[in-house]
Amino acid sequence: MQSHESHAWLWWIPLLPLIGSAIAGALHLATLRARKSDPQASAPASLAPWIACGAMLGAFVLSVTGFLELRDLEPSARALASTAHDWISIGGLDVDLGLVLDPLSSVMTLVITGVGFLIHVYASGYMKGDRGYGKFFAYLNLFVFAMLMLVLSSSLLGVFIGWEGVGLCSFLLIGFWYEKGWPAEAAQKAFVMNRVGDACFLIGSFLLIRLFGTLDLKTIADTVGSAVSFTDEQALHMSLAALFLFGGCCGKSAQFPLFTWLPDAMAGPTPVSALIHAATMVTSGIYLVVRLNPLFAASGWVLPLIAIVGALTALIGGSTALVQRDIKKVLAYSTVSQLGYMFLALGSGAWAAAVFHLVTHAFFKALLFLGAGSVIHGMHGEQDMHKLGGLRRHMPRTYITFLAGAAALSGLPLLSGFFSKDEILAHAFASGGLYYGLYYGLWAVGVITAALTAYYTSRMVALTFFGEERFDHHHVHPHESPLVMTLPLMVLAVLSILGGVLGLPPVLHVPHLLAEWLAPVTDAGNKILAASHREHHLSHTLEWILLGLGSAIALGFAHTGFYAHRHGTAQDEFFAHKRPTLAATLGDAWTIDSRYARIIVLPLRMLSFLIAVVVDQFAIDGLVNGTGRTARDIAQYSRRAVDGSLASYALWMGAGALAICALWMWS
Amino acid sequence: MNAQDLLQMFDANALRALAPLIALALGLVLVLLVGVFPLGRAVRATLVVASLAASAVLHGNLLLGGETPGKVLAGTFESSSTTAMWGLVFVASTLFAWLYSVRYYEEDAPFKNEHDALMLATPIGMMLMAGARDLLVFFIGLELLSIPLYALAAFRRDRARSVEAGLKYFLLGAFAAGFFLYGSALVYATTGSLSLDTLADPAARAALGQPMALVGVALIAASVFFKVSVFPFHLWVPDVYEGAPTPVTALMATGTKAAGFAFLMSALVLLPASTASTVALIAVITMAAGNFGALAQTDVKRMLAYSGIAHAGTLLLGVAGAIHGDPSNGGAVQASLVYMAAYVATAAGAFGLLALLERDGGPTTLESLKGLAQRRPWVASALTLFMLSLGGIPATGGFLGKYLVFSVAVRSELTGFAIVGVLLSVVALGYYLRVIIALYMQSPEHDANIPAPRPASAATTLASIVCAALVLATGVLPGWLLELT
Amino acid sequence: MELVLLTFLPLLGALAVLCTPRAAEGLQRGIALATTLAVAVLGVKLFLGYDAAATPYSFSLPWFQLPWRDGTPTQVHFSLAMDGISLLMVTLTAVLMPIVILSTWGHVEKRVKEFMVWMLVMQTGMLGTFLAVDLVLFYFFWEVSLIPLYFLVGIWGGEQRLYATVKFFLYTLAGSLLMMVAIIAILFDRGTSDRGELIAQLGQTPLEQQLWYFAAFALAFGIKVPILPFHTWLPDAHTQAPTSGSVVLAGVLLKMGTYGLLRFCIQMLPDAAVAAAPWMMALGAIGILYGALLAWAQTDLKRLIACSSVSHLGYVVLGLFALTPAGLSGGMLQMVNHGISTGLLFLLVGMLYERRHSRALDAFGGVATVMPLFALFWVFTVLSSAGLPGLNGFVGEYLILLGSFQSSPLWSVIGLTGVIFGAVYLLMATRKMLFGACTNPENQHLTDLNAREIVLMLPLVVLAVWLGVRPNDFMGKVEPDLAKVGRRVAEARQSTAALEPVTPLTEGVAAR
Amino acid sequence: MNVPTEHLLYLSAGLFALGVLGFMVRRNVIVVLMCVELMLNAANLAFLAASRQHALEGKPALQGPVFAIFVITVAAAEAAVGLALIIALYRLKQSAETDAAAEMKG
Repeated sequence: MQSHESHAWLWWIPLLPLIGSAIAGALHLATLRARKSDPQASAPASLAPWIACGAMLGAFVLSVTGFLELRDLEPSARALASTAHDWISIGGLDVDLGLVLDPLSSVMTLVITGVGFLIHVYASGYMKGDRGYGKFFAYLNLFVFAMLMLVLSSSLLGVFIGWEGVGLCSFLLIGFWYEKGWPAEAAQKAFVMNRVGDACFLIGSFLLIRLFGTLDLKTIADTVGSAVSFTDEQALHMSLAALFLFGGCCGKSAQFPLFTWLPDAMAGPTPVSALIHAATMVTSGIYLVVRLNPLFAASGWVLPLIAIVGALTALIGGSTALVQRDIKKVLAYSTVSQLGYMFLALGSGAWAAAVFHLVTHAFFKALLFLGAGSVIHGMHGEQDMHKLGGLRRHMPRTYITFLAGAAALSGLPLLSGFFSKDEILAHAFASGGLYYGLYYGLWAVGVITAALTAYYTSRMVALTFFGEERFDHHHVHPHESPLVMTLPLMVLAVLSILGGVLGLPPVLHVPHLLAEWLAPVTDAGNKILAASHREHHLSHTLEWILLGLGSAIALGFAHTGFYAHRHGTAQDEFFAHKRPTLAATLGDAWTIDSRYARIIVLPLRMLSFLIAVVVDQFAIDGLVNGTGRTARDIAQYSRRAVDGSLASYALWMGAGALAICALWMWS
Repeated sequence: MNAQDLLQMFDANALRALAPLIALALGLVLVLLVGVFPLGRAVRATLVVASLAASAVLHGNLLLGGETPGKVLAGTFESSSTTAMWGLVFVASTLFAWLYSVRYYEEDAPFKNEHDALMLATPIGMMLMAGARDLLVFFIGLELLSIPLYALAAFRRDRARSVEAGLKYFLLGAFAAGFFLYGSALVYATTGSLSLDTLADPAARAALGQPMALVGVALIAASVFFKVSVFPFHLWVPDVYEGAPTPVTALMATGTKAAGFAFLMSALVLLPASTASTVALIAVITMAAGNFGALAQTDVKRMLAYSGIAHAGTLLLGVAGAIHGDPSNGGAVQASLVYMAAYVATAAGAFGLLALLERDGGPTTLESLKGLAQRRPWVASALTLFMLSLGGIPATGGFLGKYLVFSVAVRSELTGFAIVGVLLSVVALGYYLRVIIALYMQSPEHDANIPAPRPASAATTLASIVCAALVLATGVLPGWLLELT
Repeated sequence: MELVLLTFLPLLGALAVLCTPRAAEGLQRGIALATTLAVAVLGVKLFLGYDAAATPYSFSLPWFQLPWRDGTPTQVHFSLAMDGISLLMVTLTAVLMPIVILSTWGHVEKRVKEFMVWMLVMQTGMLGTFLAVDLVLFYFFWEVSLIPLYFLVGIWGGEQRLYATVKFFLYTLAGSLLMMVAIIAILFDRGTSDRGELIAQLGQTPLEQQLWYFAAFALAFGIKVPILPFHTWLPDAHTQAPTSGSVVLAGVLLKMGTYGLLRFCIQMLPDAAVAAAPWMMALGAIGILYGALLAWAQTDLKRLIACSSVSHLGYVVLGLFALTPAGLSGGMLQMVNHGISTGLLFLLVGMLYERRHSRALDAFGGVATVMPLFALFWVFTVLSSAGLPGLNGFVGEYLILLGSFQSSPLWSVIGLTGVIFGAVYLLMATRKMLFGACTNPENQHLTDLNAREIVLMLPLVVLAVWLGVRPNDFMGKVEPDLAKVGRRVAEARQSTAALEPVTPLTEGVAAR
Repeated sequence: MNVPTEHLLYLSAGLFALGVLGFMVRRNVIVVLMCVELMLNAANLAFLAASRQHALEGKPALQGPVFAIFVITVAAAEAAVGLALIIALYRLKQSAETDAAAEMKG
């Protein structure tokens, strides 16, 4: 049960970044002032990374403290809570603003602050010299604050604060280089698409209030978990609530059909891509589903829907990444694809597996993004892989670490990605018989995507670090990044390689650390799934076969991808030449985004103009102004009676008198 | 009836009832007399003011001094607190008109004595009209009011428009008087009586239902409608108001209308309840005619003439309510009294300020008012106040009157007419706002052509201040006026 | 007595300004600022000292008597009283006005004296409207507050100011005159004009009659709010008004409409409100969407914000007429929020206009580069307006949508689309104005906000954050009174059999 | 000779109608004025006829003749003012047609 002891220090975890953000922001403003006298001044803002990294380190240390404290408690009592005050008690809605550190949030906190800290350190090198150095750290720290609120809040509304907060910071950071124009557009797109999800989130929360009368996450989870059965209406409402909440997750975690903002979000500085659009923010959808796992477990048809969406997204992302030339776009679509995996896991009821993949993905994708950033940094902003090549000689540290990340992403055996991906596929396979074999199909999609992943990852490595140097040697002088950037890469590389120990498969007869750690949170959902016969276990033999299959596919396609592209761009050109339509379709992410523009955005825009011009100006305002005009017309017309002639006045009077006589006689 | 009886009719009560009229008559005679001697303006002015003041004091005494004389002179004239209040309204309207006339004619009106004498005659007529309990008395009052006004309207006899105004007013007025007389004759022929009180008897009321009597009543009503400018008897109003000297217009707009409505409210017995919806319909049409007519005007004086028609329509709605049976005793009379009291202050002030501006040169078109707020801020703000009061905006007396009159209509289940009425008053604001726009929000197109403002006379200033104060006082603290009525 | 002082202090200030010589503009500004500051201090003091449980502030004097039935008069009182609902609106008015006055330093250069007089008169009108207990007095203040804005727009407005101001005045007047007829009818019907007594008594009138009253009041308030389709005066008025006029219009004057809806249409005529609620909710929800789409198509910044007002006030209407506790509270809160957010937006557009003399979106681009502080405030305000959690807009919107979801999921979901489109048009404007390259040479030398401008916006910024983080501090004072309204409505709901009862909140699965 | 009251009333009605119509169709101001006189006298005739009828029925009948006398007096006063106005008009316009007094309109 939830612990009600007050652990006020919990507040310092999110507050430290918030304070850091405020200070960094103030430093930025001070710098702006200083630039009035010296346009090149960078003085006060140069302190910003120290503040920001300090805040992150502090938060990380506190997170570790919290983790250790939790570890010392009984598994069922692992929750530290602190309620600041009753945030809203208005109009029958009572919401506490409280923080809870339990196993799930502690995992998230550790990832956010840990990986976040590394990315902050990296960014202090990457962003050096930027005019908005201080601002950048203010935003970044603000993001971390919001993200921590998201994972620590005890109520759904608190989660929503973080939920929208991270969306805002994502907006600010994607549009960080707003002078260029297109980043601002990408930022707007990201915010609006997230808002679509957020609207769903809100509907979900209304339904939850209707069902449970509260938004306290623990209460909701416990209520569902301890319930024996549901009426049809309740079941329907729960399914709807789950569906709408998942809609929210689709927005934030870039799932089909709301994923198209994420590739565009690469307009932001690379550390942002690493932190927000790979490691943390985009995983908040996964967090939410796991957090409310009993609700989703009990919501019947929503779970397979999540699995389908996840698998579909994974396939779209993976196939699109195959043909991208922009190194960050490859990583972006890869992220979409990997998030799809996580939702496939959730849809299969594998909560712990999803979190496991979330953690390992945070390690290796952050690493890959930062590595890509290092490449871009060293290549003076060049992101087109067709203009890179052979960089392993110029930036060895980046190369080695990138390789580690790529291997983990490809799922090469024994690396972190291998275990986490395999666990997901195993769970999907285990659920296979449900819904007329639906999950076998989803498993197959997962396996295909794994193959694609291995292929595009090795293609990326090959194009970037191998082959001939395709850049212009006169203008570009590739160089290795400074230590402040490469050191985080190394740490992340180690994590990417070793991260698998968190969740070794059961066949190895070692405990699944993460699953056990999360058990207090996920048990309720698992119980419901078990009760509805959704929990299946694979035989050891089958599991070995799957592991072997996974390894074989990863190795095989990694090899194929590398060999096809190690010499340069020929393979890409060959493909584009031979299958132009397919290449174009894949390159444009199955043309979904451009279809949105045509089918949704354009008609809405036209509707808005229609309303503004035809309905509002012409019809409604026309009626208003028409009334005024009519009055004036009547006025002009009525003047004619007053023609100045005595005779006609007398005529009117006589007629009037007659009319009155007639009226009165008649009535 | 012999001569002795006739003398006995003039008892103390009758004298008390007639004293306010006698005071004015004395003043009138004295003004005429001093005209023979070269005594100058001051004496004449003193006489006018003194007689008006005396009349007001006597009215005040009747209003506040406990018992009123009631019906006197063989029941042909009534002096009640209501007629006393009406009397005060008449005196006020005459006083304002006279004050605004003091400097108005400087160049072209040599017969100032006659002017003032004629002006003093009008309130006597009004008082007779308000107090009349007999159609003959009313007729005498009507003519005592009208004949001087015919002359006054044409007082600037060198100006074609003034003469035209006088002639139109005179001919149509005489025409309407003919209606009245013939109507009275028909009523007399059917019922055998001209006394309003006798006509209220059940037997007479039954006789009034006969077609011939109804025609007679309709003709009487038509003639009164003419005086108060009700559709379709209103067509003379714009021309006459525009052509007449502005102070006279003020008197016509306020005093004549008030007297007409005073009579209408006391002669309700003539109108059977079945006429209520007809009267309400006429009222609404009148409001429409006035408001739409005004909307088309560019000359502010003419616009105010049309606005006066609309106000007559509003008041007539109250009359219709009273005919229909207002469940609140005396509510309709109170409403029309308050309405007219506020209207007298407002319209007199508005016309008076136009009289002042006319002296700056030329007609008072909207064009000439542009930017006045910069040249004459006080005049502009007072004019704005009057416009808002005419429009019935709260914090002005106009609102109170409008509220009360529409209350009568709503109470008498004439809500539909009331709704049309209030919507028409939105049209009214349309043109009142145009004046304010010209005053405050537009600048003159040719600065050079604007004559320098001439200082206002003390009388004008005084009258304007009093009018504005009355408008505000009735609007903000209406209690006293409601108590009085 | 505090209330009388509060209400008429601005009027005294106006008289004081009137007594100054025309050229002493500094003095006039000073008096106006000092007066509004004093009112603000008084208002905040009242707010802090307010305790719903204790006897509320009230003041009553017999004002005048109106004829009623059979020679019996009814007494009209000059009575002011403050409950929680009034309190919030009064405080908003009191706090907003000094800011408005301070903002005029930049854009009111001609006829300062008149301007200050009208501003102060308007404040008295607005405060009186929110405090008046007597129906006649309410109507009195209601219309009095109309005139100053007429002058403010007409004299200090833009190119089309005469058209805009006449349209605004006549449109609003048409509605309020019909309300006057309803007031007359109610007065005659019940023989009293005291709101408290009417709240107790009007339930006894037949529903049909109540519906007529409701229609008249709702029309008057609906035009003022404005509710679709009576909104077309608003974009014109806003676009033409001087900045300060727009701020007061958006911040307070429109609230008079929503306040009236709550006070009279709902509290006084609950049966009719219950019967009309589906229609009103529909208007509110469609208004949200309509306003947002309308705003999206605008190219003039001020017009865009005005259209966004239509959308935001649609939320208020939706929430109020959800007639659920959450909806009522949310609507109330949203009134304040809109005052703050939209007030800030207009202030910011005004500041930009003072520098650049253009409000066309196309004229800008890259302003963030030259005016970083401006950009900071703008983005903050946009986020507050778009309902970002943690800022003021969110709690209100959430409660409104929750409340309306409880009584009509359909309209709630339609209203929710406003959450999306709100982000669309606000961010579109932000992007076009602030972001991109600063290529237009006219924009390259814009100066950033100065100290005065920052100081005058700070209170609103603080309030925006405060309301977002601790809404209870404000709503706690209102809740008891809103609960009363809610109870009345609940009673009405039970007695109105014609309406399908709203599914009550299930106690949750745990209850089984 | 005993003329029935009805006949007298019909006559007065005819005279009145003649006066009204004449007022409407005639253009000369003096003729118009005469038409007004015709209307007044029609009323006088009706008053006197009604008075006689009341006297025959034994009811008080003084009011009719008194009213008629007053009407005659007032008519004289009106004529005085009216003629003065006509002179004023003629002085300005050299015309006594009603069209000469139709400057203001609309």
